[in-house]
Amino acid sequence: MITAGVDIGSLTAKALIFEDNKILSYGIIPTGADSIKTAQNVMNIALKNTGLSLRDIGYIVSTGYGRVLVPFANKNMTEISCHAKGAHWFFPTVRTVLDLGGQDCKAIRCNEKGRVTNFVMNDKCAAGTGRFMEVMAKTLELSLDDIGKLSLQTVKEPCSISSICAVFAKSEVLALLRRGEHKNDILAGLCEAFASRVFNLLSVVKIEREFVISGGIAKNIGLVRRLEGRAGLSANIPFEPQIVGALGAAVFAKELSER
Amino acid sequence: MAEEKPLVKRLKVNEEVNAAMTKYIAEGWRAKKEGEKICWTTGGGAPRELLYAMDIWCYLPEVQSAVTASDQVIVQYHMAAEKEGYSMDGVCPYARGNIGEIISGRPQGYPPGTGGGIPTPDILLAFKTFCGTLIYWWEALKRRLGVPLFVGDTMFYNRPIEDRDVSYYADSMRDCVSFLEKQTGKKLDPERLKEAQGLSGKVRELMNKILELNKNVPAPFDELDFMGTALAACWWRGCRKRPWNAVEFFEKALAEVEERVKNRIGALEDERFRLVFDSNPPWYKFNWLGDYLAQKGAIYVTSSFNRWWTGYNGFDYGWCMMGRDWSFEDIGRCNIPNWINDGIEERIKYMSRLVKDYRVDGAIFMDNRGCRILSYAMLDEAAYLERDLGIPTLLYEGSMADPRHFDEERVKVQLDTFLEMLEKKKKIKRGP
Amino acid sequence: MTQAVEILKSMKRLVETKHDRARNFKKQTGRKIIGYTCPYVPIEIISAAGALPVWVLGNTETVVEAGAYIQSYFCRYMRNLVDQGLRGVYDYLDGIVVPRVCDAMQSFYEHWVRYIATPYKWFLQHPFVTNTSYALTYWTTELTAFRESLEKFTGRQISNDDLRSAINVYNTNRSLLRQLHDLQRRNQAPISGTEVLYVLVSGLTMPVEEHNKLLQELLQGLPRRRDVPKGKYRLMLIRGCLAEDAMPSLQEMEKLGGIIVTDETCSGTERFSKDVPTEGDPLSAIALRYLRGVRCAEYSPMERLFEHVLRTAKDYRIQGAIFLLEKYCDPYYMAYPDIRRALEEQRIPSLLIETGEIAMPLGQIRTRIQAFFEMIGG
Amino acid sequence: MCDPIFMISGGVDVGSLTTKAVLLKDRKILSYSLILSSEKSEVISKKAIDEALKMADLSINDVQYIVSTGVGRKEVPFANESITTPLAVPVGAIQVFPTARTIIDMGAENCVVVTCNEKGQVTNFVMNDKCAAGTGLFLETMAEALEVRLEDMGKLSLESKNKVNISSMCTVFAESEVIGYVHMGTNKVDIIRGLHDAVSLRVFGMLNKVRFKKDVVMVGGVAKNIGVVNSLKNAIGLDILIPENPQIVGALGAAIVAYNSAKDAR
Repeated sequence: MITAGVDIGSLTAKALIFEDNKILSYGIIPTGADSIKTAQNVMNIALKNTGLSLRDIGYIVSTGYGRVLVPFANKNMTEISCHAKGAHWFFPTVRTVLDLGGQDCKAIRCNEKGRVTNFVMNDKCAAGTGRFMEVMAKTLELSLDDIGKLSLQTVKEPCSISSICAVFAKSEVLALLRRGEHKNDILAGLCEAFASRVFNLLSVVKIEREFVISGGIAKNIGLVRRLEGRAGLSANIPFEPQIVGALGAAVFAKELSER
Repeated sequence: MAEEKPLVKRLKVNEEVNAAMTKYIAEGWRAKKEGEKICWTTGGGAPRELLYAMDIWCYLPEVQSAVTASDQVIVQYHMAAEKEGYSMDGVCPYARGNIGEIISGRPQGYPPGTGGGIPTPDILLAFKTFCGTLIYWWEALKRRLGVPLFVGDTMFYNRPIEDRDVSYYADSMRDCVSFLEKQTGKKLDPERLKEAQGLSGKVRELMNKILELNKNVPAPFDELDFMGTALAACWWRGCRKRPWNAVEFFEKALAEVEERVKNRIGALEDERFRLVFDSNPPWYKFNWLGDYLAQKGAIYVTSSFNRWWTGYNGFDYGWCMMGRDWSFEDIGRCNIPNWINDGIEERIKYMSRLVKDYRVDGAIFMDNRGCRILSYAMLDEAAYLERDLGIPTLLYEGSMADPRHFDEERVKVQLDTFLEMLEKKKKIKRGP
Repeated sequence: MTQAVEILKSMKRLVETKHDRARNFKKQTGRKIIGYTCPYVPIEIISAAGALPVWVLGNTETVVEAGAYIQSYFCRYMRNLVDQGLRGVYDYLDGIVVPRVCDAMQSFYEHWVRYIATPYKWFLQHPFVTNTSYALTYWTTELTAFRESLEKFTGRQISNDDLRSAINVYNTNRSLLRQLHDLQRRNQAPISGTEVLYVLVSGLTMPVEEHNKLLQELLQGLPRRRDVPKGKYRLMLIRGCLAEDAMPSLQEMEKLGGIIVTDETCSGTERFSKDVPTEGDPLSAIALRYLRGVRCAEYSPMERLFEHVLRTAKDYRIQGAIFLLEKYCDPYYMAYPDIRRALEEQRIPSLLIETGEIAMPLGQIRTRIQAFFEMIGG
Repeated sequence: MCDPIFMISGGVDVGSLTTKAVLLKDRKILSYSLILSSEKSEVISKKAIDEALKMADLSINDVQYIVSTGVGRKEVPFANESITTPLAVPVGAIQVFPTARTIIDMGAENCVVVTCNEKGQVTNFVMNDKCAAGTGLFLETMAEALEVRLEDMGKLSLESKNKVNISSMCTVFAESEVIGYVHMGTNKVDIIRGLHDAVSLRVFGMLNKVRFKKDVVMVGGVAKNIGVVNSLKNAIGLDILIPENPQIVGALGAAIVAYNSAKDAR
């Protein structure tokens, strides 16, 4: 049977079509103000080049921030369970999953079945969320993708960013700019701060190999390298880290439909 | 430029105190190997004299955390504790630092030359003489280290101290003695305790003399700087062993200060503003703060903090004078009173006295997120000083031992503005 | 015979109208009303003095005026109470009684008497050490002094018989609450945690005799209740004071398929798990109950707290513990890591949720709770 | 070239988001500029003053005295003197409204409440604590989350019919709360109103701390947000005066201070 997962995140929405344990197709769009419409749009995009229509989908699980607002979903589940599930589908040996989402960051430990056995989410301080990096990218007038690369090309040494609050980090960055620090060094400092906070979360759930990084920020190479350095492990990163949640949802949909 | 002005003239004796502390920690590790008893106890009214009288090595995790903070290494300990769930907002930064230090194990060679932090305890002794945190903290230490704990208790004196309070303390002292005798297998020699109480009383007397001398203009020493010496008092009061006999440090300090007074030497070349503070200083910015103020001719001449156990609200520290016959009740009478454990009214009275007696121009308090019991009356004190005494007051945000709550740039703006306010006020006073 | 559901509804209403009821109570009876903040205040003495003891309860309103007196790093509970006081919400109180529990509560008392100044005030010097003979002696003297000051204020002698009857009626209340708590042990508890909260809180704001009547009816009705709560996941709630300010989070938990079957909170089980002995001198009996009978993250020794949490967790077959901790509540945060570990050793997972002024919005709380349920539910 | 009997003085306010410069001819505003603080303070402050000079058709040499203020005040090479924002703002406010005794300065990252005497001298002040609610950045972040323009927030909020309660004061939490409301399909204008109420309650708390007195003036970028101003008015039950250019008041104050110092110098 064909199932689907829809992940309405705070920044981007993803939908994924899934058949006999294969990914048929998926779509990613920015989350608009109207999440019901967003859900329909992203679903249509995913369906588009499969020649399928919503009617052909046997079971749909929604997840993410807007999970309760997906009208056509049969069930909703949290991004935590779905990311564990999705990461487990990509890498069956995975035991620790780090999901760096837009509004929050989660460290998840799971068992051999991809079931969550322990998890922790970041508290109010935003360092460690996609939003944080987005704010910083805007402040430095850079694209999100460049941040990672540039942060590895430090000119002097990484600036120290003391503030863990997104808002104050922003003004701290502006102050550094005013003092004429090089962008790369500021970025390096940001990624350091980011990495140390995120690593704290990981060590709360007790990091175990294999370990997977999912979510948009997994594309930030500067951050990934630093995390690997601290963990002394190399991270598995899915070819498209943003769809892990939607995939997990689709896998759950499959399991639920088979019950 | 302000920066070129000479900064604080510091007290020489402080170096000796620091050296002695390093030695005390190193010696403690050695003694522990040889089977001598190590005790972690609380600051304030805990009967340290009793420990010294029974030859127990006495360490203060509170002070240790202040030290790791001023050495700029405490945050890693905080994070270690926070990982286990000791909340950054909820748990006292001293406790977080101390527990985190135990969790993370001390990094090689830290603190420099101290043989790596304070020796691990065989005995835990907590006296609730001000904050409740002390009790929860020591209970947590007991669970973590599996070491016997004795808890002593005093009340919250938002009313005059009564005889029942004194005998309550005295009873817990007696109980404490038998606890310690059980732990050490030694009997307490009353003469030793009498001696220790005497030494302790002597320290109070000397400390009080020194603090009184800062009423001079210019002030002979910086109140922040004097904390270096005061450390000896809260650590080794009642200790007779050299080089940790606190009396000797304070005799030296007194001599040094009297000398300055005689020659009208101030801690600042050009003293322009006399300041008071309440609560704790930010230990990690300790010297920075003194010097930053000094650049602008401002100096802390007194504080509630250093006076916290010399007594200033009419309490007679003479109770513990050398040679006097003592009872546990007497010890209670001199260990219980403590402004930290006073109600708002008393605290305001206390601050007002300091302001008048020390001819204070302004009050700069750290709004201490790290300690609720120290800060709870601050806004009331500030309001009173401003409205009723016309003393400008500044509260800047910080924490005694968690640098993450301290934003240097913002603090600078507030200090600059405030000192400018004082400047204007002076001009107006002098008239055109 | 009234339906359990009806009684529960009426209790909810009682909570919502507590202030008006209190004002009417004064008008009609002419009796005094004394506020208190904590289960370590022996309310038996207050009601023996002919006054109505009322627990002053926090709500979720934003703190504004109190900000000028109490800093933002004191728990919302205390800041919020001072704020309510300043806004005259509790203008019907004739007095306030606060025990020495935590630093924040000391601060609350000091600010209350300074800025709200109810005619009667008493700070109960409760020993921090609960297991020594001299603590008991001190506590008994303290309560004697408290008794006398109340007599002076109300102008009425408190006889030992007054105390005894107060003890009896409050023991009844406690045993009724224990019976209710026993019902929650069942596989399909007939009452939800949110409903229990109203049962508990209503009792804190009304004459205990009336509350006893309601409880008796409720206990008769509940076993026959048809629409029992559906919750799947049996939870234990751990928190300082449990009042309306916790309601939003509780509702989330039970909406998402959980059911709170027991708790470790000041206004919950801590209040009713131990009776006051009925034989012997009543004041000494009260002193004993309110010293040895307490288990709180503030007092030493703390083993009692840990034992109780683990035992109840077992008795009530809970699948998860929720630490619903008020931000800046240092006693609980200091004990939290060890309690959590102790529970983990019993294979009981737990979830920490922080409430307070700068706390998580419901959306965030919802995600955490739902994920927690998905985890324990599998 | 200007008449030597006149006095030309300047004030530069290097803020965390914008830099402003004001030129005075005696106590009258000749010209002012406002640009984004996107570069080193040395550079940006120069740009700001040059722009003001160009408008007044003057050269830097015509300016007798320059005072800098704001976060970058120490990095303004051509300034003769630098003062902090809480000191500059009341001087400027008094110049615009002589009756001003309490000034609320809501800038990008800081919110300062100052009480002053008739000379514009500070008598008491308080800064927001580290949680950024009640600052420009807070509202800016929310505007982004809501996909509305910052400058539109004020009038949008006036259309609100029913109140939405923003429980969290933490910028990050408030943001996810806002997104939550948006996802639930809550009317944006109501959310914005909720945000404004939350901010003004915070400021009200600060006003209580300094024991504010009439007249109350609000300056800084946020003062242009009619929504915040209104809900603050309701909170304190007093009218709030807003200068025509609330953002340049700090720079204006600095310029006045410069004028006075130069006059003393003569």
